[in-house]
Amino acid sequence: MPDSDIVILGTGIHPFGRFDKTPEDLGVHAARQALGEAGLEWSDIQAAYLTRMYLPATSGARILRRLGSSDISIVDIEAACASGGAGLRQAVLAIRSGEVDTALVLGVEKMPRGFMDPSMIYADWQVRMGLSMNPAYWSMRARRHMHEFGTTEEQIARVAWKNHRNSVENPNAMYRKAFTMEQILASKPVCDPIRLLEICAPNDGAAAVVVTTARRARQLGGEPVAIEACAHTVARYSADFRCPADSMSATISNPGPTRVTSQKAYEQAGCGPDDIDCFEVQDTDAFCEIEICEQLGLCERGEGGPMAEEGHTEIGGRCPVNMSGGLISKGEPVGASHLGQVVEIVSQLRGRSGARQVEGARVGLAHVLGAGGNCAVTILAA
Amino acid sequence: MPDSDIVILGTGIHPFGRFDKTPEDLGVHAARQALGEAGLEWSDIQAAYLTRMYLPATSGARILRRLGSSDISIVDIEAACASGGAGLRQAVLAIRSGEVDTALVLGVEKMPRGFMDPSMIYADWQVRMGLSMNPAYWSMRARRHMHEFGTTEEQIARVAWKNHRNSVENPNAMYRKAFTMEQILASKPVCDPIRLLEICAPNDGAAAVVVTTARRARQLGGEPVAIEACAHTVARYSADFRCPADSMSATISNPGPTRVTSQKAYEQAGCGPDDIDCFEVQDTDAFCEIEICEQLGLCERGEGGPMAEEGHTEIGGRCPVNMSGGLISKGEPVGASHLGQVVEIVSQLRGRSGARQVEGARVGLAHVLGAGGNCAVTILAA
Amino acid sequence: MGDETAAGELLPVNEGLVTGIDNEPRDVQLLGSKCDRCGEVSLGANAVCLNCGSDRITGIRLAPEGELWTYTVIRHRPPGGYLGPDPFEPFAIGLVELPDGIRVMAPLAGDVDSFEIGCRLRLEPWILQSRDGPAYRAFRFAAVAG
Amino acid sequence: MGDETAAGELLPVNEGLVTGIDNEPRDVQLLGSKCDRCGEVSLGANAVCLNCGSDRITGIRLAPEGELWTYTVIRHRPPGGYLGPDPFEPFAIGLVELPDGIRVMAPLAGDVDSFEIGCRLRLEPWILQSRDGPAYRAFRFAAVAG
Ligand SMILES: [Zn+2]
Ligand SMILES: [Zn+2]
Repeated sequence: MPDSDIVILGTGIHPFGRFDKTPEDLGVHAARQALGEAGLEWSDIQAAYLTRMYLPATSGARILRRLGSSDISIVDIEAACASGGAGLRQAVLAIRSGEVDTALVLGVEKMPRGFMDPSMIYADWQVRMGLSMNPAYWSMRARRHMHEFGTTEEQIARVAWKNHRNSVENPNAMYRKAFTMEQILASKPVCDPIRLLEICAPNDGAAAVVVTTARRARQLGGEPVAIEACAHTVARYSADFRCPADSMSATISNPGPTRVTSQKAYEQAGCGPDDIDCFEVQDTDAFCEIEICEQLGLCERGEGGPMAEEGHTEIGGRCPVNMSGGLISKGEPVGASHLGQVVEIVSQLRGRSGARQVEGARVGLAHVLGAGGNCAVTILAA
Repeated sequence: MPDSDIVILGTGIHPFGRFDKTPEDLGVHAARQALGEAGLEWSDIQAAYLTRMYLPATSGARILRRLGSSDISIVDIEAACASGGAGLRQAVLAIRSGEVDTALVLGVEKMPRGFMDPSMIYADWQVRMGLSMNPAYWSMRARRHMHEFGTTEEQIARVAWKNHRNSVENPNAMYRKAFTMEQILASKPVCDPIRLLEICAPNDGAAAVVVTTARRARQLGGEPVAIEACAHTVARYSADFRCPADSMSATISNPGPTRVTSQKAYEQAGCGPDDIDCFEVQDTDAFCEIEICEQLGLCERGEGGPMAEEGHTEIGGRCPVNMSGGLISKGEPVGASHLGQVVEIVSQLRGRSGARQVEGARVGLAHVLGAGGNCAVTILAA
Repeated sequence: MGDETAAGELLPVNEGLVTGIDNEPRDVQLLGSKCDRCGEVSLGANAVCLNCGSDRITGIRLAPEGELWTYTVIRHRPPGGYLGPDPFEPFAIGLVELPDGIRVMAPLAGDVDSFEIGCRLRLEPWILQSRDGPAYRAFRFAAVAG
Repeated sequence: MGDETAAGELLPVNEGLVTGIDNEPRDVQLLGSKCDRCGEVSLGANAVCLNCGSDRITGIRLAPEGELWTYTVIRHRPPGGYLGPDPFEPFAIGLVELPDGIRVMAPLAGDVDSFEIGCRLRLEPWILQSRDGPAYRAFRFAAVAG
């Protein structure tokens, strides 16, 4: 690991789920665990980033002051579902600039129960006309993919089957129950063709990483994992019709945010999808994972369905995806979700993932994608 | 200007005030102006930061997509009243890291009318007991300062007199009316000893800067101003009792956030307060400017009152403060206010401030301070 | 529902999005914006082009007929102030590709099982009555007869 | 006001902040937390020390008497759910330094012009009756008689 490398030295996570706890409780739990794993004190941290979407202003300072007195910069970072990636990127850039040696990135979310208030992201007229259901947008993407490429409901269900099965071994997941293909295909459609057992739920959780230089990591000992790339982009015009879109161009076809962001990350890391041993990706719904696998370059366009069906994305397959169980089983505490993926990848690269371990994993990728076409991709290497 | 320097090449501002305009309108106005002044297109920007406190999630992407299609990273940054400084700092670090060459930092705010909903920052019990008035916290600081150092109500009023007078020449201020000392001292107390004409109001506004390297600025021409320092900190334990504090330590006396942050900035810039020709500081209330002058090192502790009274902080004085009229006359659109200060300092250092110009200004400092002890200090040099 | 709506109480569901004859609930057209620089068309009256950033924009009216590009069925009542039928009935929504070069998201009138990608659809008015407030001139698409 | 409050309806204004005898509105004490590691005292029952970050904390009761460190007068009705006198009366608030080593922010009972820094103050109960809900056991400080 060259001196110039930037590494993750410690990770922490508060299980994702629904808890009668404050954001402070969740955040302090994850932050302490990350500091402990790094063998550092809070006073060793020179800059901190709190990533969140639903928590109120100055959550970072409010949560982190519980670790004790400090007068560093603590900033809240928000980029919708990609908040964690955007925050991690700021930490990497701060360290690379030389001004900061060691930083903490903490993602915390405590989501409102049930359906989100649609007025937060949708215009009034969209709400009045019934166009304010997030899963509808995902489902329309699935329907189009089925039409263009022959993707089947069984292939989509197979993704949910895999992720639910993987979650059984993940103590940090909200749901840890395997379902049969029949159970998944018999679960109620939410927005056709996507079913209840194929979508993720918003929930609560926290995840944290301590980021530092390879040089400092060597001094400290421990098990550093290198950050080979950390990219964040917002989708180009009409390249994404995730909520709250009201239309899309029929004439201009820009590459989607996952393709653009992963290309940036591959360039930064000097590698391609074939060099990567395991993936955590944004399975807001089961179809979404299929499309993302294509856009990450794990297969050709339109081949995501067959790839899932043939088991290539299972643990033990050619390119394991969502070993943690994915958002479908973990739930999505928005500001914490990317850092939760990073925690999983770090665990995989350290060979500490027990029953869900990808054998010999040396390089891993984490991917999030959400409102406004916000996308982040992080590539890590042992 | 060494190649390694980071500079502001363009600035833009939408006047601060109350407008029947959307955040998109305000933000696009300021961003276009900054790009125009820098001689750049939106497509030249490689990373963008939107600083805000009250605007909703993903405001950055929503506002900036109006400049045209782009797939860069756009991130929302929040650090209470210091949001603009925190965002500018991220841009500086991103450029210094080498990954980004040119960035846009845009601060936009559209504040709720009248008193803010206190439940946003105060605990229920504080609201029930009447402890949820921001000016009360400022006033208690003033009262203590008067007790310890003999600061007078006239000295405090003198700050308001100066700032209102300065604002007459600033077309971007909300209030542009000079008041006599008698009028100020006769205005109603809001929380004794602070009066109505001595406090700032929340409002709407936007300000933007284009940040790039000295090397690129030379290629482009224009009037670059160097960013000598940009520091952000959150106050140490009990070093600040700004809202929403419920108590403070009587045993531990840490230096206040303005002192800590300005020391960091002076170190970065390799200069001290005596080397600085003009200042824009957080005059949330008129007393606050007095205390900040002391903590920035413009005078000894306790000498802020006499310094104001003797006219040293006026334009033409020994260290001019708030040439723009300060927040007292401009109002405080929280996420935009630090960048508004930076716009003023850049204008001063370019010698383009007309009737409010500080003659021969070569180095200037901008300072914000707010909830949770969030403080940012930026030092610029022509 | 049109009869319950006195003249002057029928508001566009959003300013700059739909137009129609004031007293004629059955009249509806979708407004659009065409960029003078790049030619890109967007939904509603917009001040800037989201493709190229230009503010030289010409207001247009979008074609009333197009093809279904994709769709889904909403099986549960949307949260918030949805003004469709009460009690709730599942309904389809889709992206309808218009010859103007835009795909517009809209509710689809008719049997939720009657749609397929590529089918021809035509704009129709959808009057939404709020509980205690105004009626809105909204829109949806329905299968072209024959 | 105490008489209007049946037993069981008098709630602490915040959990872990004040205590008192259930049926005795006149009984009030402030709760605090003392850090076992650095000795710093904070207001209310806290899980961690904001000075040193330790979670080894001992719950204490704060001294009822102290000195005024600074104060101000609230001249306008605070926004939101303020439960003080209606119609509004201006009142003072201040930071009261207690011998425990902490300055506590609190309303001050009495004439708004009667305070000066350094004056002796003593904790007293302040019962706040919400319009349709419970009464709260809150607190304020008042001048020590004599
Ligand atoms: Zn255009
Ligand atoms: Zn302690």
